[in-house]
Amino acid sequence: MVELDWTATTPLSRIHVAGRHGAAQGAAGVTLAELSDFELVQVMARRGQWGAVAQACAEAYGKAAPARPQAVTAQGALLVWSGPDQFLILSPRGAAVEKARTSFSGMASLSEQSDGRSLIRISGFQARDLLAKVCSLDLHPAVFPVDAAAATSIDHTAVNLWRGEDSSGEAVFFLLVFATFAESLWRTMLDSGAEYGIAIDASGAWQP
Amino acid sequence: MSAGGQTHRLASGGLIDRGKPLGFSFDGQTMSGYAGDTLASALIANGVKLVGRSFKYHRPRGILTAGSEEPNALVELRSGARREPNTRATTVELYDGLVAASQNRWPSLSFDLLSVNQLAAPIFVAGFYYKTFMWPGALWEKFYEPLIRRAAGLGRAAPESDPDHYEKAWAHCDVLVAGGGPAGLAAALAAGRAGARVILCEEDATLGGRLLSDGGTIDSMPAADWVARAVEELGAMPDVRIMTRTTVTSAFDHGTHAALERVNDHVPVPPEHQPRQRLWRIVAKRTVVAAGALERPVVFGGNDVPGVMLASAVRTYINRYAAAPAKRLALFTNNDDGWKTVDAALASGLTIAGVVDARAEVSAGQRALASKHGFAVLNGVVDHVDGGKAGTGKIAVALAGGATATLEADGLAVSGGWNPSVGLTSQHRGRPKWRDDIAAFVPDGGPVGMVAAGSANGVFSLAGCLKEGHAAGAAAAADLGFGNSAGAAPSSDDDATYALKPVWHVKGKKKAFVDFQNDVTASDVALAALEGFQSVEHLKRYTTLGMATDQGKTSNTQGLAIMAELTGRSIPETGTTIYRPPYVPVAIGALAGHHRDENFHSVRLTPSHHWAAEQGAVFVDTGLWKRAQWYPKKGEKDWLESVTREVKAVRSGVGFCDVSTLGKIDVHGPDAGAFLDRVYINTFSSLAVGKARYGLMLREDGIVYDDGTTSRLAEDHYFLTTTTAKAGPVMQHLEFCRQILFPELDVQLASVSDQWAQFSIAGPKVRDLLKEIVDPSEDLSNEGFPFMAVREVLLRGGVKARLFRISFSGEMAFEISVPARFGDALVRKLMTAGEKFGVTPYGTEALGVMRVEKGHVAGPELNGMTTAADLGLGKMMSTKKDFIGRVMAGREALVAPDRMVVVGIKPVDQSRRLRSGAHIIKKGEVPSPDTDGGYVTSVCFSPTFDQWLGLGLVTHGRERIGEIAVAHDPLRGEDYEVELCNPVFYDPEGGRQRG
Amino acid sequence: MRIACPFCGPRENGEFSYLGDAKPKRPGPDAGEEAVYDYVYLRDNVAGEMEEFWYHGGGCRSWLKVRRNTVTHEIFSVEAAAGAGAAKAAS
Amino acid sequence: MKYSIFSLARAALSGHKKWPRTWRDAEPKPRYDVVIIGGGGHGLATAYHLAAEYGIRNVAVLEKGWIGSGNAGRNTTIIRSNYLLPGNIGFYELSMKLWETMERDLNYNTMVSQRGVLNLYHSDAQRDAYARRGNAMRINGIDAELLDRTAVRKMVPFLNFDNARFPIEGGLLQRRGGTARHDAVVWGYAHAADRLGVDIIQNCEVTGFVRDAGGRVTGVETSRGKIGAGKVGMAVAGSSSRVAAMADLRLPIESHVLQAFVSEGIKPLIPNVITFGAGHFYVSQSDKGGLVFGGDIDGYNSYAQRGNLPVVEDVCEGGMALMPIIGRVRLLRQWGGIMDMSMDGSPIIDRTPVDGLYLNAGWCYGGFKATPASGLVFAHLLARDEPHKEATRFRLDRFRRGAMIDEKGQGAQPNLH
Repeated sequence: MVELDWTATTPLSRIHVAGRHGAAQGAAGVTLAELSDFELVQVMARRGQWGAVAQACAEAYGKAAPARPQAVTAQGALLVWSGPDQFLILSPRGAAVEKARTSFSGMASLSEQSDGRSLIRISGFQARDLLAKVCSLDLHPAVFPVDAAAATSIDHTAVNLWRGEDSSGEAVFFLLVFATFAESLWRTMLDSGAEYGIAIDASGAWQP
Repeated sequence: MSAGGQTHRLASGGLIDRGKPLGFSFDGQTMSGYAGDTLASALIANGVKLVGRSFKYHRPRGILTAGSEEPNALVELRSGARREPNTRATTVELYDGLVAASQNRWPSLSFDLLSVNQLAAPIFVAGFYYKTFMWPGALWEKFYEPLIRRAAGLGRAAPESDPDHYEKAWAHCDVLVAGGGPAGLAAALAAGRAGARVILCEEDATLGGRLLSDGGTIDSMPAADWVARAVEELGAMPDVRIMTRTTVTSAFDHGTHAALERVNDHVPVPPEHQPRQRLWRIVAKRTVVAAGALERPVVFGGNDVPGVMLASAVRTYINRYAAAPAKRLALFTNNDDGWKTVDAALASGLTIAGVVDARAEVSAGQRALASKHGFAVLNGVVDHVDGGKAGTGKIAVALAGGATATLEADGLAVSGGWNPSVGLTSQHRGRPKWRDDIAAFVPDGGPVGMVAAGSANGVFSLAGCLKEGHAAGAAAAADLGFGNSAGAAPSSDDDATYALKPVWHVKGKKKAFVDFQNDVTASDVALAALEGFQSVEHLKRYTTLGMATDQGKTSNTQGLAIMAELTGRSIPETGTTIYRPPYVPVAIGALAGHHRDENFHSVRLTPSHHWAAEQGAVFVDTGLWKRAQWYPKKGEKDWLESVTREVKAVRSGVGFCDVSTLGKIDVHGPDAGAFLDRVYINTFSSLAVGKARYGLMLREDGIVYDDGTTSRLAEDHYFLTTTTAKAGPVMQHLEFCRQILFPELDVQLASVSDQWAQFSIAGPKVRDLLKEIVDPSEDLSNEGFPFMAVREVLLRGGVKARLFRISFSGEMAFEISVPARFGDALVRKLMTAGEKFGVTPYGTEALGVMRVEKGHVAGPELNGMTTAADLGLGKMMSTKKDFIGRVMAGREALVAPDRMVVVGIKPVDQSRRLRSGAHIIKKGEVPSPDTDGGYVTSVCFSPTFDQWLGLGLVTHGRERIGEIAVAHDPLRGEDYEVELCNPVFYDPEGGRQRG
Repeated sequence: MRIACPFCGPRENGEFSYLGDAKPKRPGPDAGEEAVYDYVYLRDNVAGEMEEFWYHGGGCRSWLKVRRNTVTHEIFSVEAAAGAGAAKAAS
Repeated sequence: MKYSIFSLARAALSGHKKWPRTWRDAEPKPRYDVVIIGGGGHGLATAYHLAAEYGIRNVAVLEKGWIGSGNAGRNTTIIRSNYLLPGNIGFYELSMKLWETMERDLNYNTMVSQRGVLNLYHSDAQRDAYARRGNAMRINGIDAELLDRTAVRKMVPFLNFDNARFPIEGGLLQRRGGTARHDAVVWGYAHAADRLGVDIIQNCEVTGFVRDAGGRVTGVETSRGKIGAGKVGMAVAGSSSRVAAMADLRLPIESHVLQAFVSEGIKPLIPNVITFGAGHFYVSQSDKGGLVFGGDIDGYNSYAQRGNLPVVEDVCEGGMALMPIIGRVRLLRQWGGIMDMSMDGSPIIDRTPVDGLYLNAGWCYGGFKATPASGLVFAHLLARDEPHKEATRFRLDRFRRGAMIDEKGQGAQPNLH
């Protein structure tokens, strides 16, 4: 008997093909990529413990837990608001779940979601145009600035959306979608963005 | 391409591009026009008068308007799969190669056999069909109705699936401006300058509204220059978005609007990757409706003859399109605005045959104009118009003094006054109010946040429109907290007072049309009044007035006025019908957008999906999921053979099935156990850590809601599973319990359905297979891992998994969960490692067979009508605690002895197939409502027992075990004997699963 | 329709699901069949202002209490359920 | 004047100047044996049957607006008796039989068109559920056929058979189902009831009940004065709770909005009534050519008679999933009606706890097809003070007893029915 070698897949690894999609002329209006190799923990404060959780978060991650819809860049992790008194800790693959468990022991319930979501980056000068076709939120820069986050729905499915730092002067959005829906949503986005031309980047590890 | 044939094209002028000739065909006849034309203007330029046939009498009809309210000039546009019925020629932008055909005629437009209907017109009055065709009854479906249906209808739908793509999108703004005429532009400028985010939607391809047809002077410059400057200024504002070819069609609650953008209707085929149309959901904090006004016709004999056209439309064709609807034109008006058509015609070198003005006095300027150009101004009304397919002939005038006169013209421009477009402002069921001075309805409030401005609000001078538009835009912005920087309002010296003498109906002998498309005449309105259909809604429904594709835009006011006169009421007392969305009809494809065909709903894929597809699995849709139904092998003749093989393999060896679709919920917190005690009928607080238990939930009304296995992973952590179908609803229900019913309990919930890839591995050789996968340090023996035990285990290679000793198949079985990213790897390893044990993947069918053999209830039994006791699970109901559904479950009819309960069912003839849906009748009884004793809920062919088996819900079922009854299946023409038996066919003692 | 979730801001109604009148309160364990029947089945079915439960399932998963006019659909207030988030309710 | 082709031809000779009113414009009398609140199809049918079957002709129908202004004039005109459960099935078949003779009974062409109702199924589980239902229908003497995919394709080849998200596997067909012209049903009953002496009083809103010392209802207060009544019947679906509240009654009913849609007229395309089993969409084509279609209720309490965009989209998505040849056909008009959504999806026809007050309510979105039978059984109840044999299960106390008639199995959650 031999030790087994476990090859991991990502929710999109079967259909994620780097290259150009849709309109082929001119600069691609939208750039998409699936990001992987992250750990994701859902932190839900126990009754009456939100203050303690926020405090513990500040101690462990250098930033208080987000109390409103925001994505907070913290030490080695991104803290993404996901609901009242709860948030997601997104970290590179490592010992993030263990760290969270230690940090919030007794004051919050933790649920690991590292495999339950696909993380998609959406950028390019027509990223908002594409998102307008699938997402009902107002993503105007004044309304949805850098670090804004939202728990919303796309295609009747709950997602987490946030805006990262701009890249080359253009907004960058991140979308966490349920893993089993990811292929379906990916295809919808390819259809919706085809008129702008889509550059699909090679998938890669998420970095804070 | 020659411009030959454009006999009615004016030599100069217009906004058409004479450098870009375009060819098109109408009813097979090739013609030409220019870029900038509409189909209607191009037809007019080609001298075409006859464009369509009416609905009922098939009367010849021409073009009445120049806008989306057109009731007559409806064509089938394009051909084949892109054929589009009832397209208004007046809104179709001409493109090269355009193909259009007239509709509702046979064999041809000029020779339409159904125009014989006109002979029967004395019979075909409003509502005639309610009074006849009643006898004999059977002839209605066979004869009368098909005849009526074939004669009715307008154009034909495309013969095949729409090949174009549609999409939907969201847009957000502070101020939405509907309409890009002078008022709309002024509103957008004011709001935009103040700093508001503005969306300006214009139905036309070009901004300007009536300015495009009527010109004028704004801010001391020609209107066209002003529009260009306004567009430039708006274009420079980063937060102003101008959307042309976009109609705001509907206003929903809280500032949500629907608007249709015709992205590619002006080209033959949408470019690659582009939609034909896009439906916008525009969310606006404030809305300014600057949708303009619509001119209305007058009801007189022959008012539908081709060549009779609204005066403003005549002006549009002349000024904007350089196309002359007539060479010798007469005007019938009751207001000054109609006279602008005279100016336009004269400026283009056309002849005016005469003006019929209902008002006793016309201005000195108008008289001077008449004498200069040598035409008569007659004080009176048009009595009737002769003519037909070729256009208007003699125009008979009834003079005010009682005398008559006649005009000869090949076209008659008519202005009965203007109706503000109150459609959008009235969609929330607010009724518009009547204004006597303009003899029209104007908005009376509207949806919250919406105001009307300009002619949509009954202001008809250019100066007034600009001023009011600007004020509305500025007020909207100020209301939202934007500063007072809306700038100065644009000005114009056109500040003439609009005045008219209402003329609705000129009584006469000839057919006088109120609703052109639906062929509703003034006498139909009179008949409705006579028979008591005097409410406007009755009038509408009885005569079909206002139910045509223009929804009464060109007809309702006249109909109301006639009814008001007949019943001695005022027009406002008579009232209006309800204004409903959409303001203009919208393609159903656009409202569906991307969500059609395979994209109707999204798809959820299991972690083993791609592997299963490689195996050639047949998939079944379960909700949004695609699940492997069975895995056919080469040489197997049908599904039954494959499924039978899979079941046998499990029962004799080992197999596995992806069960990741079950809903999975983490229930955390100090009070998790207490919480589950309240949502399940049985007790979970007493469950030991490391153990699983089957649980049943009720609705508050005592009926079974869902079931599943829930495990205790830690003191304060349970892992709850739901059925596939109820995963979402149960999560919602649990959150309801947590947040509303039991907020005192410290419990947290998280869906982990997608986190885990979960497989059921079952069969006598399950341990052999697991040993290949699981780290040797793990004890899988019956003692080390007993039935209903749960724990985390280490797999070979270091991956951690959860192992559950639970069984749905009745075999020795485990469920194994790994993080979803290893799901694909796990199935492949199970296949490789299991090869020597003959491991067999099985699908939902085999799963279903084994659950029926084992007598487990599932979806068909948990049908929302059964109690725990009905399912044989009544004993699970704890009597020591309160739980959801406990009290209502005790109601008399839910505990009655004659309820249908779950039993096993098997055909007496073992070779006989049993079918779900067959009803159970006592042997010897005649099937009737009184003897109907239940039905078969689930069936399978059991390879284990080599016969069909089933479960059923049967009245008094538990007392009837052993009884021979009849399965009655008249739908499939079958009646056969069945034995009612214990539902657990397979291993009733449970020895196999306990090991 | 748009509902202003107190946690997420205004959202379109596709993100929410509806339960109904928030007035009936679940009777205690000993209230008896009549009281539970009333709770489960009888409704004031107000034509006018009504407090009702909506679930922001397509967003932050909070249950909300919405005061809305059932005739005009106007929404007057939206508040979180007593036990939304980590709120500690008196037992 | 009896309506026929002959009377039409005669009238044509005189220019249609002599037609009498379809129903009289009656002035309210001080007292009636029975007052029916609600001049919709159900109320008018009740009055007609009271006069025609039970000999009670001193009857008034009070309508707050114009007759047929409620759901009678807002529905999608489908008639069928393809029900499943005891209580419903016999009742709706009684209704179907009354539809079949309605035109001769009323001397009014209500355009009853038995063009067939086809419920599509898309999975084995749905097929099994339809088999159960179809067999229940057959056992009750109702026509039902279970079609496979081939048979469905032959009947309606224009549906999406080739690239559907949820492929069509077959359908349950009731050939006797179909459509009727909704307004004509209202006018036909009004016409026939009027000829039997019933007073139809429009623009007469009930504002309260008159009760005697014992609490018994003895009349109604209206916008046109007090009207005495031996018995009062409510047939005001959509507004039942509001009217009942005037008698201090709370009902197991919520009011919800259901939207409906019609397209521009097109030449005949859809021969029958089709319901999509994998989405919220059903459709038929009117004799005028419009596609008449609808879907699910909006899902929240509403008295607004108008709905919102998500349902519009949902319905059109269903339409395009099922029949993408209608992509270029345009939606002409959408509207909303207020549904009396009961707690089990089935109606209530019963006496109320208030003496003299009778209830006909809770029709959810299925009231139109029930119109004739509802009228008959309600008339029976009013005349005899006992339920008609086909309405014995529509009792108000069935929720208390646990004897719900829940065809969809959704429980006391009206927006899910």
